[in-house]
Amino acid sequence: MPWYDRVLSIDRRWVYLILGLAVVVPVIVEMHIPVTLSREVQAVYDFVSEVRDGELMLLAIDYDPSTMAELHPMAEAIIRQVFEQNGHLLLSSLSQFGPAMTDELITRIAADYGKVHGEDFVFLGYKPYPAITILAMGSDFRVPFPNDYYGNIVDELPMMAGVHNFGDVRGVVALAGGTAADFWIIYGNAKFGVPVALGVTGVMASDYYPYLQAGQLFGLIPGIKGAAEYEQIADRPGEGVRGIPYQTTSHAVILCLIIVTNIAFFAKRAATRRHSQAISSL
Amino acid sequence: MKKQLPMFLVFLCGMIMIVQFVVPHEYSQTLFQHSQDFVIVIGVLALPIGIYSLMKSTVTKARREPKERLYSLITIIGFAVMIIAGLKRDWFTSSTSLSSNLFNYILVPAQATLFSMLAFYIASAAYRAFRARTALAAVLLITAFVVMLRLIPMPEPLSTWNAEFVRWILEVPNMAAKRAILIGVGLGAVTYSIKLLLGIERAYMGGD
Amino acid sequence: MRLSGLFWILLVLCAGFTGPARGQGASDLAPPTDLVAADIPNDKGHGVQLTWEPSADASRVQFYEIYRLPYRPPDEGPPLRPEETVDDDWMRVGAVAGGVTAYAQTEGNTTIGAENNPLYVPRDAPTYYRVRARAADGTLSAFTPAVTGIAKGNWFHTQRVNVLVIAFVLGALMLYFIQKAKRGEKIYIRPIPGLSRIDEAIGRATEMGRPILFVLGTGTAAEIATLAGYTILARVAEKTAEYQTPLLVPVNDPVMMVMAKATVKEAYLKAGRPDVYNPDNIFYISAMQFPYVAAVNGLMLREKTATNFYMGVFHAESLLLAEAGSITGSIQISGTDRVAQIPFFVAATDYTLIGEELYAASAYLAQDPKLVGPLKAQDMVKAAILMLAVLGVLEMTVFKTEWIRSLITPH
Amino acid sequence: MGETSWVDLFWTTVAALITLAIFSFLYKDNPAFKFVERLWVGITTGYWTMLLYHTSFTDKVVTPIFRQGQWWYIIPSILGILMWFRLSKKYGFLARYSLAFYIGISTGVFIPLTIKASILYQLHGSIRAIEPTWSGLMFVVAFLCMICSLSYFFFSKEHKGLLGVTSRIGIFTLMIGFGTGFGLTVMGRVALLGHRVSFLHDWVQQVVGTVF
Repeated sequence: MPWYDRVLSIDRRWVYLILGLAVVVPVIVEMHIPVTLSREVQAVYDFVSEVRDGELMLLAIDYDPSTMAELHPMAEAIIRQVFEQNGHLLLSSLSQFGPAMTDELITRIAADYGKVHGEDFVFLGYKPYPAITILAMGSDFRVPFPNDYYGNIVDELPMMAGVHNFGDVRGVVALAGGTAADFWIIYGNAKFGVPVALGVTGVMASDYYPYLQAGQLFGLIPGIKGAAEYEQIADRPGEGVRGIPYQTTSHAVILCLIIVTNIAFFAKRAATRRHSQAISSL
Repeated sequence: MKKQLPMFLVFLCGMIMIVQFVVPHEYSQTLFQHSQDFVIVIGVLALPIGIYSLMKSTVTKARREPKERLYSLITIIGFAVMIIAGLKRDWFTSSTSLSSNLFNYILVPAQATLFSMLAFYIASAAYRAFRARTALAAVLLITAFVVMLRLIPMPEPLSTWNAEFVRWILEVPNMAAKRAILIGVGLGAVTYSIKLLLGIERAYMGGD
Repeated sequence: MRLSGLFWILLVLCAGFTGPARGQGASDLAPPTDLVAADIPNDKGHGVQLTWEPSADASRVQFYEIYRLPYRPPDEGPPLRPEETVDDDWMRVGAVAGGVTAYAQTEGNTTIGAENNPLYVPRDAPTYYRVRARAADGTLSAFTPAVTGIAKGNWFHTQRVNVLVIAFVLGALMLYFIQKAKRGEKIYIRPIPGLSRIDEAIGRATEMGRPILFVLGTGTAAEIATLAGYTILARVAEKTAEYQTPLLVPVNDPVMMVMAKATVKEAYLKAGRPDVYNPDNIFYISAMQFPYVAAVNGLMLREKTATNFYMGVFHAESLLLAEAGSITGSIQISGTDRVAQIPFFVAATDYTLIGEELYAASAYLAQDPKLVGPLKAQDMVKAAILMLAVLGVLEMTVFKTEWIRSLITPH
Repeated sequence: MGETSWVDLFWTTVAALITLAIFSFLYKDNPAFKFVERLWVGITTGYWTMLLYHTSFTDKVVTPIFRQGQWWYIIPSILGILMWFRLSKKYGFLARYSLAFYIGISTGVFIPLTIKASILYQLHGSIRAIEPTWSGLMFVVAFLCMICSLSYFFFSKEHKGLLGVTSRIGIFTLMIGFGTGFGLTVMGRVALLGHRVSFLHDWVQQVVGTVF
């Protein structure tokens, strides 16, 4: 078998192994690589910096542990920023696996800043059917969430006095790992006109640029790079910044794989052509 | 008759909800909220059929193949343990209960791991599919290549050029493509929905 | 005695000072005029729109302050009327900058927590408003006379007509072309490669004696793309019934399972082979995306499925399924409306129905006039949309007006 | 490294073993993966059942009917139960009423909202005045690319002549879009993998630290 055929038909497990090494090595050996900043991330940061001294924003934690690696750093940076500015936070979850994770996150960070549930922040909990839940929140948060995640009656929470629907929050930052992002645009922004920014996974990011340009979104944090940017703007290095080195190595590996496969492909094509020319010249 | 009445019901419910969209009155809002609740309730009450189906296929497999018995038993034990561990709402929401341990140490890592395997699959798919066989394939692979390049540190001005170029791709051709797909999908989905309401598409209803 | 006299003098003085501030005495700042309170159109009925003419001293006005009589629930007595109130009864609702001469009050909640909400705007009942001007130095004008606004629940949202028009035109064109097609007029439809391969893929599975897998995605039965998958499932099931090839349909939603069983059973009946139909081949696995995918991946490898169909709503699992499927060397045909997942299906499966093609599939598979007609209608509306877009851009560039754009503005 | 309790270590080890079992599927299908797969299906179904029971079932069935006297919630409850009749041969048709209701409402809500959000919004966003600037030029390019891409989706006309040209440009534009989507995704998937790897790394350190 000529070399190019061997390269083209290589067992996929070799590819897995190469990529695995490209991630494992940088995780164990620590490195630092800076990132470039973008407008859409800055826009989210600017919005969150206005949520201070009792101002209220809705942070929708609509992802679950499967996309946690990309979205958790964003949630952490935003929650810390709001608490530092003494802003108020309303949290909700539209992802089936999200609530336990959100509870862990908010409890941990609130303890760092001495913030109290019900006064400085309220975690409403989870409801299935994201579209319907968002629509119901548009009439009153109490419709889908008569009780919060911990079973308290929402009406009895001091922070919720006079807070009824999207009209009472400065805006929504939705961190979403799935369709919830679309629902925030279609139902939250289009139906109720609440300003929406998204934090999404890298894969989803390219879908939301049209909405950004159409003005349906005021900001966008795309994937782990966006999280790293946010952390850099907020000067709060965390998981986002730490994630960059193995990103670089693994991207490099995939790029090399594409180059190799194409070299082999063209070598094969050239060889086949030579072969057929040789036959036709006979 | 067994089929006509349900088809009429589809049409009626659909028309009511379309009309609801253009009626801003409070009564219409109440109707909307209730209709959505109703859909949720139907969905929730259908769950027992799902559980029945799962258990049936699990038991059938175990009966047929002795090698499957252990695996089937595992599914049933997992299900039963989780039900018992979550019987009370407090157990379900507390962060130290068995229910939350099962969640945090079995469901979460399993999910995150399967998801992370996509990194390997992407590399493998790129290796096998990104070969410039045709002009179209070449465009696909070159775009993907350029977009991935942005994470590779390069000397200036190359990295700025690349960043600007990726931005251009995102805002011009990528956006055009996404917009076209969105409009197309929207139109196709609406046409399909109208066919559903009119009873032209009715595969899901089945026969008598 | 003298002390109390002093007290009275002080009180009068205070009243003299506070008087103008409450808008009772004469003020040199002219009040706004012609206050009108009207129902806000296109709402559910808890909003009043106020407009007024600017004060004669418009240049000095810093704010206009809007006041209203608070809402009183029926069990606490009849609604307040302006004649029987004093200034203290009025509540400030809000203020707008001097240049603005309009204000909208909307409030649909009767209570705040356990308290009554005084700012509630009742439907079909009067709410009283008045407005005054405030200068930068704190001088206040007199109030305008009180006006009544009655918020009404509207029965038609005039700005949403555009949505109705599109739905109606599309529906009407569909019916028209269906009639036309029924009369025997041939409607051309261009080939879609993925669809013409379906029969071939089923045939291959039959030859190899291996089952076919049909995945309806990880959406719910309430999503239209999922339902579009059923049309293709029906066709595939009909073929597998003919060839007696096992068809496995694992689903992730109980409602979807009920529907899939109905679809497949009907297809087997249609093919005249109800005897080969095995309801156990359509089974529920898990409502959750990843355990569902893990189980389907296992299924592919263990059952060695020869052909895999992925039709419906897909999320991150698109590549997980497609890659596992390619390990066993299956032929894979995919289709989804999810923009983010199309690239992976394009890269990792043999044929992909891109977005709208998924919905168009039924017309191709059946060649039934009832299904081909709508496709033509859909194309007509698509052409109209393209025309509107081009005309809209030309209009804005050449005439600097926004008539077309305003027609299609979503509300 | 702080003191780790044995209970913590136990659960973390469970998580690590599950992680490894699933990764082993990359090499080939094996009993460990199959074991985790089946366990996972059982546990999630249990979790999902209890989640729906505590949230939706309590809030939307029990509370309205039995505590708030909103009797009309009995209607969807009956419709939901009718779905069970699909399992019966004789009364299977009853499930159709529930389906009809379910599909009718979802479709009816879907039609206007999709026209609004998918068609009108995108159309509205793509109409603006052409300015004689660089960004104006780019707008024209994007606009034409969009029109060409949409023209690819014409089904009832042969792709020849002008439509042939535009649909060809359109499919190229679509491919650029797909390439972009693919390229942007790598980051997220790798981030997840990095997370899993550092979890395993921490676990090894924890085991070494506790046991020895």
